[in-house]
Amino acid sequence: MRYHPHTAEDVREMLAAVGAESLEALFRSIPASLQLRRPLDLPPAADEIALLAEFRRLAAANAVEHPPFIGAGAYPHHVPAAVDQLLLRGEFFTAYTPYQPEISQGTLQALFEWQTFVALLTGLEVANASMYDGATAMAEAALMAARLTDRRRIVVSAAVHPDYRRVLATALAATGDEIVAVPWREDGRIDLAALERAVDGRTAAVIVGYPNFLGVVDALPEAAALARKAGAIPVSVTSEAVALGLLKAPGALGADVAVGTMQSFGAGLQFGGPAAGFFAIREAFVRQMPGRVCGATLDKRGRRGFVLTLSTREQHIRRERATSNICTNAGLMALAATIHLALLGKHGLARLARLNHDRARLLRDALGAAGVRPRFSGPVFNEMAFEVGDAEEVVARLAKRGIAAGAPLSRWFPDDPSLRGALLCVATELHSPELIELFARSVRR
Amino acid sequence: MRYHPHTAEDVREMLAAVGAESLEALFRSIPASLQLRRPLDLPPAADEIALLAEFRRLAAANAVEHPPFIGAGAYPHHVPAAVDQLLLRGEFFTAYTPYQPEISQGTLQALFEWQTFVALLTGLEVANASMYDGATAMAEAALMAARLTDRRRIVVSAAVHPDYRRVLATALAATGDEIVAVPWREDGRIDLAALERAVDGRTAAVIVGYPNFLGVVDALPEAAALARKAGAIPVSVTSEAVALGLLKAPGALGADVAVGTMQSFGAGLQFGGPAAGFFAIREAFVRQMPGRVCGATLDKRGRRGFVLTLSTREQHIRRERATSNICTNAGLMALAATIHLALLGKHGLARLARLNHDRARLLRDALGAAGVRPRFSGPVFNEMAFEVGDAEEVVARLAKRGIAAGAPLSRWFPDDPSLRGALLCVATELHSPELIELFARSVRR
Amino acid sequence: MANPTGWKPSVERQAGGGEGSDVGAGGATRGLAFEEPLLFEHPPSTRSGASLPEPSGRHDPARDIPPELLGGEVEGMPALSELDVVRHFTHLSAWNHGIDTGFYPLGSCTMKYNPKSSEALARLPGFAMAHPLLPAEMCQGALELMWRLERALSEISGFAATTLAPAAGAHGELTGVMMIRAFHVARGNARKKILVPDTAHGTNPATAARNGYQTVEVKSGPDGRLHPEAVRAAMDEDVAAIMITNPNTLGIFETHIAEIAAVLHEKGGLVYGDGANLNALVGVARPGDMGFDVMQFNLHKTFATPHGGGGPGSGPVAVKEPLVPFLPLPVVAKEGAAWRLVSEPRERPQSIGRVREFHGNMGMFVRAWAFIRELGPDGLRRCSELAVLNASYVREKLRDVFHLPYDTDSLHEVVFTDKLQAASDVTTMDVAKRLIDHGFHPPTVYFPLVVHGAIMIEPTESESKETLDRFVAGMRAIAEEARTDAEGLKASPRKPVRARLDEVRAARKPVLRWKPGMKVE
Amino acid sequence: MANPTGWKPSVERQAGGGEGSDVGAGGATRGLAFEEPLLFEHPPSTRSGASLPEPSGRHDPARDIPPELLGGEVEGMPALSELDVVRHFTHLSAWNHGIDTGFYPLGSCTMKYNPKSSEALARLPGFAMAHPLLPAEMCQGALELMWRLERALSEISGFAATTLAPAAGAHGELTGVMMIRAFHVARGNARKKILVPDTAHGTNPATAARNGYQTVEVKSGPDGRLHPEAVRAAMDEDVAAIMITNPNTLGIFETHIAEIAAVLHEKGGLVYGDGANLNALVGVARPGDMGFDVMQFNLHKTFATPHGGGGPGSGPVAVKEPLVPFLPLPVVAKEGAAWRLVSEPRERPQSIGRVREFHGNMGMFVRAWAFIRELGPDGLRRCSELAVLNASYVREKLRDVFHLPYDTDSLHEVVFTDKLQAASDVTTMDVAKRLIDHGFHPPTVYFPLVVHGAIMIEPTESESKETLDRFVAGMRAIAEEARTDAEGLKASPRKPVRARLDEVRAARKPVLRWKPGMKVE
Ligand SMILES: Cc1ncc(COP(=O)(O)O)c(C=O)c1O
Ligand SMILES: Cc1ncc(COP(=O)(O)O)c(C=O)c1O
Repeated sequence: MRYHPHTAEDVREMLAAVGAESLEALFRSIPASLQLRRPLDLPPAADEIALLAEFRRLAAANAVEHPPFIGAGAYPHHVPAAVDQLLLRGEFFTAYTPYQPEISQGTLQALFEWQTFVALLTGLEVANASMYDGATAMAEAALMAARLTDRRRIVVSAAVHPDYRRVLATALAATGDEIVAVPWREDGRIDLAALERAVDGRTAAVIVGYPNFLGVVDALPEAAALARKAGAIPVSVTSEAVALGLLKAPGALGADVAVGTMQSFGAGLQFGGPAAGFFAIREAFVRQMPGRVCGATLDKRGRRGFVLTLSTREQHIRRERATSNICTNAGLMALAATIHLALLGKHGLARLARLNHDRARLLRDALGAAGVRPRFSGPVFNEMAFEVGDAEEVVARLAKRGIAAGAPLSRWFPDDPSLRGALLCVATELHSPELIELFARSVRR
Repeated sequence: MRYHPHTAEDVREMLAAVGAESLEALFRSIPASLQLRRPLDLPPAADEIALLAEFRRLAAANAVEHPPFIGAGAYPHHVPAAVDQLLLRGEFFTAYTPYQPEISQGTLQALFEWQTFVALLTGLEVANASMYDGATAMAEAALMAARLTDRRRIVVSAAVHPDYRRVLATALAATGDEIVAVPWREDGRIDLAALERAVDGRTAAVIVGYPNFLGVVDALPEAAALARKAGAIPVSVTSEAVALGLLKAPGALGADVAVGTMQSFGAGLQFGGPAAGFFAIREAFVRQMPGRVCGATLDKRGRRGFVLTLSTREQHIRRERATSNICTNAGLMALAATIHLALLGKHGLARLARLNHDRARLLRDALGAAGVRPRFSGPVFNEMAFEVGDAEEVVARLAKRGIAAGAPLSRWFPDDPSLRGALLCVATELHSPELIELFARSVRR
Repeated sequence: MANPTGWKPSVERQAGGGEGSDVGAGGATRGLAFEEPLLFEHPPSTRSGASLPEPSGRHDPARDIPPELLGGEVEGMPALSELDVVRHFTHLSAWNHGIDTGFYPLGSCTMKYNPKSSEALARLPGFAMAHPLLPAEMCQGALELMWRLERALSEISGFAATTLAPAAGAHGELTGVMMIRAFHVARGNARKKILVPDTAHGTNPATAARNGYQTVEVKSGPDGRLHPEAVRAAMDEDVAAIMITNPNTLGIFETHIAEIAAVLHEKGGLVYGDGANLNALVGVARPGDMGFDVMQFNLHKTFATPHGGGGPGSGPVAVKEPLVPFLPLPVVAKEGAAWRLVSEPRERPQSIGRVREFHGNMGMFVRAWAFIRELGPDGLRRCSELAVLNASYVREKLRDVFHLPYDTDSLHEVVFTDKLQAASDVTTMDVAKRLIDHGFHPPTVYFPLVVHGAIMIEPTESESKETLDRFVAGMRAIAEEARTDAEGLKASPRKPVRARLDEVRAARKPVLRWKPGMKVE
Repeated sequence: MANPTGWKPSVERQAGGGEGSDVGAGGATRGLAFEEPLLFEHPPSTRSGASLPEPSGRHDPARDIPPELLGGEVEGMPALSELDVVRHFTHLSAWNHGIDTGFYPLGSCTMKYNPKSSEALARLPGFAMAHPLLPAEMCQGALELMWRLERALSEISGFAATTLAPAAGAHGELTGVMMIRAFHVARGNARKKILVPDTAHGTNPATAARNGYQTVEVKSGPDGRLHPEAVRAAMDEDVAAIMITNPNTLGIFETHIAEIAAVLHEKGGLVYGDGANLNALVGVARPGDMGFDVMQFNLHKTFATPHGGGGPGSGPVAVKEPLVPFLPLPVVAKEGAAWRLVSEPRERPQSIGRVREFHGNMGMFVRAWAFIRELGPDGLRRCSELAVLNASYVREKLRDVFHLPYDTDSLHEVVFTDKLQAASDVTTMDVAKRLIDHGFHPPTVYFPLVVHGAIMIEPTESESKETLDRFVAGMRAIAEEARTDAEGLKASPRKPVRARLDEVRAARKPVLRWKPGMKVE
């Protein structure tokens, strides 16, 4: 076994040293009745060649020839080759949480850079070292808001990603905190009048998608203002962070907390995970922030360096009084996003965002030419819902051609017959004009 | 342009510093009449996404679903994933020839290890830091033998890879040295009687394949003895170095020089290149050896380290009196082979070689069951010629099924009608018993 | 300390070269490294490392995005060429210690070798480029892999079913305790308390609290084990569950686990297993056979998915039959010869719901399944045997120079303390930092909290006897040095690009991001 | 020297940390590194890092391989686990300086950035796993790529056709001169001599000799250029060719090239172009337009394929129409919409034959073609413009502190000498070694031979003004140090894992491989 360095001789010598007769004897502290007396019922060992064949077979059973026209929380983006080759450096991916800063400065400086990127993109002051994903980041934001305000009602736009809202509901099941959903209007933006009614002195947070699940750039400034007026914390949620290269930063529009996922940078799709959730806040909230955070300091010789800090918030110190129970986060994905953002840089990010905006317009026009119209009239970035008649039928039909057509909104809103025809589609830098044309023709038939 | 760091401002400042008005002005030393006054006629620049699409299209136009049953100088072998991930470390692949040993100890120690592997596998005393490939290594061996013996006739078995022999002929075109080919016998081994007749006091070298081009483990000991008797240098040539994990080392059988390619280790097929040629000799020849060589020494503080050495043989010092003109060799491929051999290790190499031997027997048996017999009766390692009737027809037919059937010997011996049916096939660890069965059935029809 | 263990091939008698140029027991010496500014500290420029297609130019964002929402370029972002970026991260990486660099006996974290083949497999386009919402017919390979992994984990742990969704161990705990809560709620009463042994990892009490439970600490006995009496004393009908790590964080098997489980079960409580230490048990014993009702895996520990500098992890949760209805969504179902995701609450009305976006960390599933497939049943058991052998060996070789607080059999890890060094005022932290100069990643320190000055060593099965012998030599040299040169020892580490960092300063004046003109003073 | 250029963010006033802990102009400092024994110095064991299928067990080699040919395991081979091997090479790599680590102005070698995307493309299975002898219908993609690259190279250089076969620059020279010889032989007389300027790279005379030609050295003029009169004086009907590098190895354009070519052509000689310095000219001027008849490319220079620690390279050779019949085999031909390899001498009877196995270094073709495709015509020209700009800038910024032997326009590289340092006994070698402590790879030194103590700097277009400014600062600091502290300077390099190595010892008592009991003393 190539991963097991022990020779028979080593085992003998080591057993002798520890005074055990056999490897079995090492487990004598486990009561015999609790020991497994049979081999595990698993397929027999495979060598690397067989492994490769088996996994190639599995991978080939996923249709990925064309970039999918699906976004809905996971966005098909090009990840430059340099990102992955740097990630593959063993010093990065085989290290763990930088508990020993002197030999973890690589991870730590990269995390500090990640935190800075998150802060810059969100227009907020502080960010943590990553969360599991966007949905759990949003749930943590709600919990933090409840702690900060000492209130127990979370107001959330119905146009926030439905799965995020489900995760929020799961997370709040134990706390008894209340969730109030505010509907969207015909243009796909939050109904501000309904929001105004929903927000009051019991509201801890107001959560709005930016862009929202329908692809619409929601009325974040107005929603944030309403929240603030009621003493609630305005929270923005972003799944498609490329949008932040074109739109104003949520922090600049009044959000005090911005959460979401940086999946669009460096992660690729990976069937939904992993990617790095992000969590950005106003500085004042920092002692209530969940998760790890990296800070700058000096070493004994006065040289700048980085450490994990403010750990008294965390479970390993504070235990049941911690701000969250998170331990392992999504470090490598944060690094991936950091490398990708570093490559793009200021100008590249803006270009990428404008290109995505442009491609979505090509998609809209191509589908328009095929007689298919957008479902919502609000402003969009690179994703929008189209009215296609029977969305599931379109998806099934295009699947046969190897094209992933989009996400039928009825999957999340099965009880709303008006959404039967709504197909949520994205176009990014990966969708060439030719592919977009092909897609539009195929939707049409 | 992501590879060009110069901003317009930088260019301006730098031009000002050097006192040039424009970038064009930098080239004023080139007579205007010699300057190109039009853009190059090349396709316009492609972004990384377009590049990937274009190269995927090209790559997809090569049929590689199954490992080929072709060897004939390039052997399909599994390269462990670890090899490539280590090769991708920028410190290895973006360095050059280790001219500055203090910051090239990684490359140098690896070369020293490569030289040791080559010496161990060939059973010889010294090896150089790599050659371009097996064919040029063989030509260099012939030239070295001529220098060492001051003789001008190279005797080479006709069963040495025909392309290697052609390269030899090309190399000797200028020297006027003579090449004498010695035929093989029905069993695929060199005709020793003919060899004895061919070798005399004018013979500089006797070159034998081990295994030879027909896959046959040739009569190296006898041939070497005949060479030695005549004062000629016995040279063995190996294209399938995995064989050296099963067979006796050429040095142990009397070869004074062993050359060939380590393509089987770490390189993969890559449509024929690059792979590292190897060159191993008896110590006595070292001052006549071509190419770079790495040696151990001490640093100023008495610590062991490595440097390129014996460079007075080389072109950059000796110029027209150098032992060869080689400069850039195949360093990274030598490293790849070194990593692969390190992973295999003593036991893994022996297992790999036995497995290849075994798979070739499965192939022989499967084809035998289909009524197809080996063409030569001599001992073989993992490759052998089969008598299939019309080899080109079989190849064309299997190509339609995406199977690369083997190499028709008539391609190299078009004038020998007896070889029309001979198909040279290999089976390695990549050819599963199931694939071998499929192949045998397909050959049969 | 000049090469105490005779590390070769250095010729250290003439080594010189200033402070820290000696050769540590793990081969550590000093070499060329690079300072590297923050990405944001490069001068602003018009550079970019991006390579992108041109937009059509026909669609100006200003035409359809309201001006109050339309931003410009993000101020402060760097502007670098691809080469700048490559050098930046190449330099950064060189400041890190990873498993690929050297021994990493970080207790409780199971820093075993991360197979390179898994990295290649996870990058197959069919996995890397699959959208999580692909129609089922377009992602059968991904679903099949998830299903097979789920089945294998259930078999390995001895449970009925496993959810793959949770993103890490602590997330698995959260999910597990949510299911426990849902189970009790379904029986009419969520209950109020969760018992947590004093040896527990911080995530356990934090998880309990996060689910609205009050935690009740249960003291372990002088043998480092939890005793049924202590549990019984704390147990009542308000207790929803106990959270037990087995072997516990001292590396000691909870011998009384079956009896403890019975104590819980008797009063309707459930037993949660923190599976972080499963590497001691694979193929040897199954938590499901010991009385556990729920347990999370840490695929990034037991199943060798890379730790990635702090994640991503993956924390699947296995449950006994009665808890199956509460599993979170989605669930992979096999129907005939095809697989599909069950995502709709309607199909699983008792499910606790979603715990994260999409279906889990597929990237980790691919690697974990590759590990399970390559090792096979015997190989997996062998992992645990060798992991325990390695820890036992280190324990034996160091017990005369470091204080062993619990002199009883331990399994895959062993906990020492700095008690014997107290006289010379040398602490666990000093020992840890000195190990860096030897070339080893320090063990986990000051955890578990029940042990004063804990030094928790988990070698894993990946390490050879030679490596362990070198580590032992390093530790012994440090013990010796503590007696003879405590001051010198406290000046460590000397070799890395940074000396000891001032953590107090970092917390007192937090600088958590770059800003123009940022200063750290 | 503590941070002469104000490198940030280090706070060097308190740096300390012993010798070599200061921060160089290129950011170099010291950090943790690892000693690593030779693979063969690990104790023998039964380990292996291999993962292989089991043989059928039905075929004992002893049954069909004669005993006198059958070997056993290879004595001396190492026996290591995969992790051992990964750590070994990870440690080794850290001792290297590459382009990814820092500035690498190695003159004549064009150490430009090697795009990461090229590495990804070359690894597409369709390229990486294609057998060179696949039937043409199974390898159209590979053939198309080769054909397109061939066409592009011919266009870039201004020649009629290009062979891709040669494995490196020197191999290209060999091939080119073989064609020249074949050309003359076809005209009845191989001729006897080849003219080689005194600035030529060593491969030029070695290549000429290798082809049976006597080399005649032609002196360059005081302006560093070759003059028609000198060539004319050496020219006669016995001269087969002249080998010219343009710009030459001083970085200076051979202004008289057209006239020199005429001198050769007049007497039936040919002009060979050593294309190693093509990076100065792409899109700006074409050797084919200047009178060259044959020229080799170094794809690993001009077209950014990685240098790989000394190779592999790729050295295609372009020729004018009259030499086309002599191109080596194989040749890629396009026939209708399909491509095929012409490999048979019958089809190209005048071909010099094969120069290597198979068709060339395909791995390099993929990368070079990717580079050409990504840059496009304008981008390629821009490479040369910026390469020349960079070299000119460095020249200007250093000319007051280092002696510039030829004060005339140079292009993509510039040659200085150590003449101004002679007074303090500081040599080019000392300057080179000191640069290492700054974090820069030294330039090419002591070449070309016509310049005493040459320091040949080729920055390439990949480097930013900031990097050049740092390098300039480092060089200026060294010039200053030569005056003030020559002894200290001579003790460099201090930062790498090894100090200056004893090359004389290496050559006097060669130890060229490991053997049991190997000692270096
Ligand atoms: C005993 C124990 N439990 C739980 C955890 C939490 O696991 P994770 O970090 O994957 O969230 C850890 C991780 O270090 C642990 O050691
Ligand atoms: C001017 C010159 N010519 C020829 C060569 C030989 O090229 P290669 O090393 O690719 O064989 C070199 C390489 O350094 C060179 O600089």
